[in-house]
Amino acid sequence: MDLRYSAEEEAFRAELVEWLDEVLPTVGPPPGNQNDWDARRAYDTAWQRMLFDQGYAGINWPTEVGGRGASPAEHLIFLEETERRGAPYVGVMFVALLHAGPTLIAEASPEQKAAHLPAILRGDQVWCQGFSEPQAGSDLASLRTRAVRDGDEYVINGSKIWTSNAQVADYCELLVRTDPDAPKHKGISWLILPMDTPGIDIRPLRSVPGTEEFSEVFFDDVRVPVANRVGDENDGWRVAMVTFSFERGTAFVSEMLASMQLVEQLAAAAKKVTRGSGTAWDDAGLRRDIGQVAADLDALWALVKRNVTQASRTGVPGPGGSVFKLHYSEVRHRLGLLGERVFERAGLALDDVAGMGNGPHVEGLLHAISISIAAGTTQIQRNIVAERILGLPKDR
Amino acid sequence: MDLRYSAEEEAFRAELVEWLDEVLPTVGPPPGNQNDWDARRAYDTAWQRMLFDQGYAGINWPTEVGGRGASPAEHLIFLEETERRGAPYVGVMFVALLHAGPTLIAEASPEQKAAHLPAILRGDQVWCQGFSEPQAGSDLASLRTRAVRDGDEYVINGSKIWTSNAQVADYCELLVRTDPDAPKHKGISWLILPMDTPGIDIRPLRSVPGTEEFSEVFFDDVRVPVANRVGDENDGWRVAMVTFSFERGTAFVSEMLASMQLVEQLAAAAKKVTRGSGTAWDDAGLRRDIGQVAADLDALWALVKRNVTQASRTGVPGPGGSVFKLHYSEVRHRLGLLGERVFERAGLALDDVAGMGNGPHVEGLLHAISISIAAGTTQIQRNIVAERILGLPKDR
Amino acid sequence: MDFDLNEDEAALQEGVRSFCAGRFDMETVRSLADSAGVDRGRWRELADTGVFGLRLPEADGGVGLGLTEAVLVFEELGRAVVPGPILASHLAAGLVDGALSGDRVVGLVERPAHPVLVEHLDALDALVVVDDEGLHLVEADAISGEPVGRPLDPWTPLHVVADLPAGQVIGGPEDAARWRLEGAVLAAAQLLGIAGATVELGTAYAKEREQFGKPIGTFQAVKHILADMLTRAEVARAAVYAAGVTLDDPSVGDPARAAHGAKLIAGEAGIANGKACIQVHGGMGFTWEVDAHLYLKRAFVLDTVFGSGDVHAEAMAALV
Amino acid sequence: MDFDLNEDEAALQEGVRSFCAGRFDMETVRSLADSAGVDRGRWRELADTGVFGLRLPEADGGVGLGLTEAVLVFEELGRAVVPGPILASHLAAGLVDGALSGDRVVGLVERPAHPVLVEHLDALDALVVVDDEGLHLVEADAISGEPVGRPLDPWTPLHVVADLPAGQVIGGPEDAARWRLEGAVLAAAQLLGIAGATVELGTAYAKEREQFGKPIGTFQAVKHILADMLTRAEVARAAVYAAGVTLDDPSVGDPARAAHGAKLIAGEAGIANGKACIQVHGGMGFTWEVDAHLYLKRAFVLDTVFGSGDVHAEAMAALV
Repeated sequence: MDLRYSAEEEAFRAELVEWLDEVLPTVGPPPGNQNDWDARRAYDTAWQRMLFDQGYAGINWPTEVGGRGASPAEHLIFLEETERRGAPYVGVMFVALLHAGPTLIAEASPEQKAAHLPAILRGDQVWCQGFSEPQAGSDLASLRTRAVRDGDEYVINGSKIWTSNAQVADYCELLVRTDPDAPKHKGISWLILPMDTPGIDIRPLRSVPGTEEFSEVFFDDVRVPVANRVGDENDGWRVAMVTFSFERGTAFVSEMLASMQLVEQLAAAAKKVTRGSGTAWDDAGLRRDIGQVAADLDALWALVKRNVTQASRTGVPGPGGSVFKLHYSEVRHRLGLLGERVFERAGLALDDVAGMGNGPHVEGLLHAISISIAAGTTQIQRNIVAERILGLPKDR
Repeated sequence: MDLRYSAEEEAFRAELVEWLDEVLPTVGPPPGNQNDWDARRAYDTAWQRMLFDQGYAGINWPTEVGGRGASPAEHLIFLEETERRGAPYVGVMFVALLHAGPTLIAEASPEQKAAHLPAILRGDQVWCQGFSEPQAGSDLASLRTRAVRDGDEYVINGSKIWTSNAQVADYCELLVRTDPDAPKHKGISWLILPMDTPGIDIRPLRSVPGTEEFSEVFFDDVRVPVANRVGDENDGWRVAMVTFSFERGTAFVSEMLASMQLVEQLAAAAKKVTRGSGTAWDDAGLRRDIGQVAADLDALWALVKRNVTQASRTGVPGPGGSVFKLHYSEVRHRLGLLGERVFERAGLALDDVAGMGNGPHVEGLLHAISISIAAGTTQIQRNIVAERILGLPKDR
Repeated sequence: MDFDLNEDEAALQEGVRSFCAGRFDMETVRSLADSAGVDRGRWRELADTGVFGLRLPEADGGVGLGLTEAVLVFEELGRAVVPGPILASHLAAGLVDGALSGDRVVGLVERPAHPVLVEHLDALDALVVVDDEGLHLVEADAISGEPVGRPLDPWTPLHVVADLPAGQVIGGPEDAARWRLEGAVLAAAQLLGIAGATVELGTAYAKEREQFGKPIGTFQAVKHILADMLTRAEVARAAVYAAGVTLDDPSVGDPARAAHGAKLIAGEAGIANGKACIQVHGGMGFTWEVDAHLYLKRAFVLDTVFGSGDVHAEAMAALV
Repeated sequence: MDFDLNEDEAALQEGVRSFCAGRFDMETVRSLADSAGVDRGRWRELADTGVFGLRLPEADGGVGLGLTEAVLVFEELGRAVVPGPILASHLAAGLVDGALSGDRVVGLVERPAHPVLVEHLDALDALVVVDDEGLHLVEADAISGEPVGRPLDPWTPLHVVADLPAGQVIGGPEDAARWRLEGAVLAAAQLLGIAGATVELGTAYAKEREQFGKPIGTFQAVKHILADMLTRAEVARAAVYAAGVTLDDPSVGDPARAAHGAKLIAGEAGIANGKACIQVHGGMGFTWEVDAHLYLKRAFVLDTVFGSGDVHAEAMAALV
């Protein structure tokens, strides 16, 4: 077991840090209005272009397709240093870089790769995801959006939900039912849908924090060339699973690292907040609870390194991602509640009050609620751990 | 809503307290050796006889069968005052007074009642319970112990487990399978088994605290008169359910009240235990955790009063007992862990160390483990609450 | 001893529940975010039902009931997530002109606090400041505050008030102590209402929503979340009802202990059940349109009113 | 960076595991309750495998490995619930004559403590007292103690020692500080072993035990208990392994922070998983014959060794 980074990896870090220190002062803050999607696209794709120009685009993508081909350790260094320095997040490029792109790399035709991968890396193509449906949440494979073959085209009707960035996406990775008579996992296909195709209606969904992070997307006789299918017809479930195996790897690492900074900020705030004749930090119980969250986050960071090591040895991400997510969801919620205890009444404001720094904590409190739901609920993750790791029998 | 006791109820309390104050000084401590069942029987039945002589035997049994016929409120007063004053527990009389007796009252023939109820009330008859089997725990109705009719007798083969007091019981309330071909709930009968019948083998089971609180009981061609059956043949499941509806009412109230005293003792201990330059009580987090357990126990006591009120209005105990037990199990475990934090290394001893008073807390820590298992595990109780109170659909 | 609702209490509960269902249905409640949580017309209707004057003697224009009954009323107001300074106006009725009739909307704020955050300031006519010295009445137009851009609960807007005017003394230290205890119990009652409402909302969804070919309430994982929610709500109910009864008649227990325990337990039940209700709803629970978040956000607000969990746990410890 | 076992480490782990399976099978372990947790023959076998000299240089008769490897060894000893003062004798090897070879059984006790409770006193030849001043060696026959009638863990007998002899100074404050940190990590490793073993024991039972016509591991309620157990064990594993590596090479992190976090998390995982393992077993879990209670009882003991959870959480807070 070795936690040291190699000389090569440290060289990677040094080069990255040097560049970040040089360019980050020139990068402004992200758009203040979370619902201004055009501004968000412009900001996030500009950062992607800067990464591209410097050779950091597609950090973990293979070099053959234009990626950096960084090792898993280098990928972690990249996440760690960008997070530590407050670099922009992947933002609207998330689906393209972490879901659709890797799927195309693994499954697409040479023509499809050429049409999309370079453009994604340059920040010229934004993607969204059309997987979930109102009736198909945890039971994703029960999706109903229909694609009926009509010559060289599929004609699509139905709707998707929880689609981020739909308003500014160029393409959508879309799961459709191409064989309604087959068993539910066997009749699904994976399509590349240009978002400017006629018949697409995007309706933003307001979420609990008040932002419009997701949309519902409706399809009314939307026509997509059969050539836009990735993989065989009715083989889309397997194709999609490729995406999922990527999704569970490092998806929450950036925000987990951000949570570590939140703990430090919370401890600092507790040392300033008045409580009785002293500060909140005088309270041994509160101090210990903060220490406990810090210990949990340290452990999760170590767990990420174990998961990445195992993925890198075997070539496939293991189920450690479910273990990570189960614990991270719980810790993140606990951190949110701790913030409420430190800030008391100021914990009722999403914006900073009297310079207390409560804002990010209260934002985090609401965000934490989504972590135990998004990308596989806590209940589904426990099933995965019990059945895939422990080998407990499935019911039915 | 009224928490005041009526003048009649307060008169009941005054009379009880006067008697307890008079007789308790004459009652010695319970036997020190938990595994000396003869001594335990002698001690517990002597107390039962004292209760009988004073008119408190069968406190909630109807007067027609010789009980006190006390109201539910008086029953609570009885539990509260006997607990507060450290009176002996029901002990080996538990099954007779709280399980078998009430079942006989509800379901037995006049002859059966006459043979048992007066003797139970006097403390002359000790009962044990033969319901659970090694293969039939949460799924009690899958029991396999067979009773085959042979003339006027049933011939019994099989075994039971978790039988308390088997070594000193005169009778056993026994569930047997009389029709192996019927659906599992439909082929069971309820028998009165004299424990001196040939063919019974009792093997004590050592439990986690090291005591022999339970036994396995084996039956090898044990012959029981058909006249000892209570209720119809194959109707024993329904008969047994009568017992269960009693079991969930007040079974844990005495020990819950004892837990309240434990919290007070723990707070007192924390004020004495050295921690740094002060005591453990200087720790705000520990203080709050103790305060929280006290609040939970106060709430549970109030919940008992609600449950008893509802049972008394409707005539049947409601599912509030499951709610009580779910929360009590959790609080009792939390209290046990709190004790470990207060006593630190002395929390590793079941006997008092250096006069710290750790013993009952560490005993309680181990006892708490059984509460979430005995009389319906936490998992089964949650099913009961979800299905019977909330009306959620059964699986299958 | 008869520790469940009697006929009058059941009728009162039913009455408030149907009033809320009719006049504070969820659509109405949602619309109140646009007017700092208060609509003057609806506010007077609340006053007319006797919510504010519930515990004033009939001779003074009140209903002449006790905290036992007020607990039932505030549980229903919590269940309906009725916004606005209802607790403050209830406490102030009889002490502050216009509070009883609903003609004037009266808020409250506790001191010391760093910073002082006043709820619903834009909707208030007057504010009662509660501190160790007593109760102080301040006219709302004498207060200048900085609005909080995005309150956690959009139905509970907040202003940061740097300098509170001294105001007029309308009560001494004992009055402030009484407000704190009664206020804690009534906030606990609202939290209980939230804890109960979320069990109902979550259970209804679990019966109706299908995944893997059956209602999700068939799965033990969902069943057990809901069973734990019901347990929290019922334990809180016992504690809160007992606190109401005990404050009315201290012969049955220690009012302070009952109040601290009730607020502590109901606060945790409200927050935990709000979170669990969202979890049962899955992704839909994280949408604005499903009501689950309203309960959770209000629970966070109410938990800070007259002391959050830590404060009451500490107070309980002092009484063990 | 390569944060999983390399070939040598895997071989070491496998070696200790099969040694324990052969020489410290559960029947043997159970029998050790009769000899204060120590059988001299088995103790020398332990010494012969290099458990005590693992981190001593080969020139001094040791194996020349680091804490990284010691963590793997102590995880296996924890998994097998091997009783006796193994941690003390490991720390004392090279410093106290006979500890390395197993000829002398060396225990340890921390000071200040009120009262001082010494483990395994009847089996000890010598005792190292660890306090802020340093390490003090006391011959066991110079110690008089009052035996505790019923220790929580019958395999860890205790004596109350009212007056500890001053003993011979064998280390200064830095040595004591190092023992505390290393000892915390190795106790955490044993707790990790317990956390992992209980997942395996519980999972095996859930696959085999049938209720309602199917293995209980089919039910989500049981599945989710076990999934949470595995999660606790894997999080603890990451923390404990990282602590071993970090103490060996402080360039990769803060050793103190790593040690405190590991002990805190592994202690909770060991206790919670021990309890959950009993719960999965239902009534059988509460019997002496099922091994579940051995793990839980040992976890309670190990949690108090070199500081229980509260101590390490406080220490973590100071480093945030």
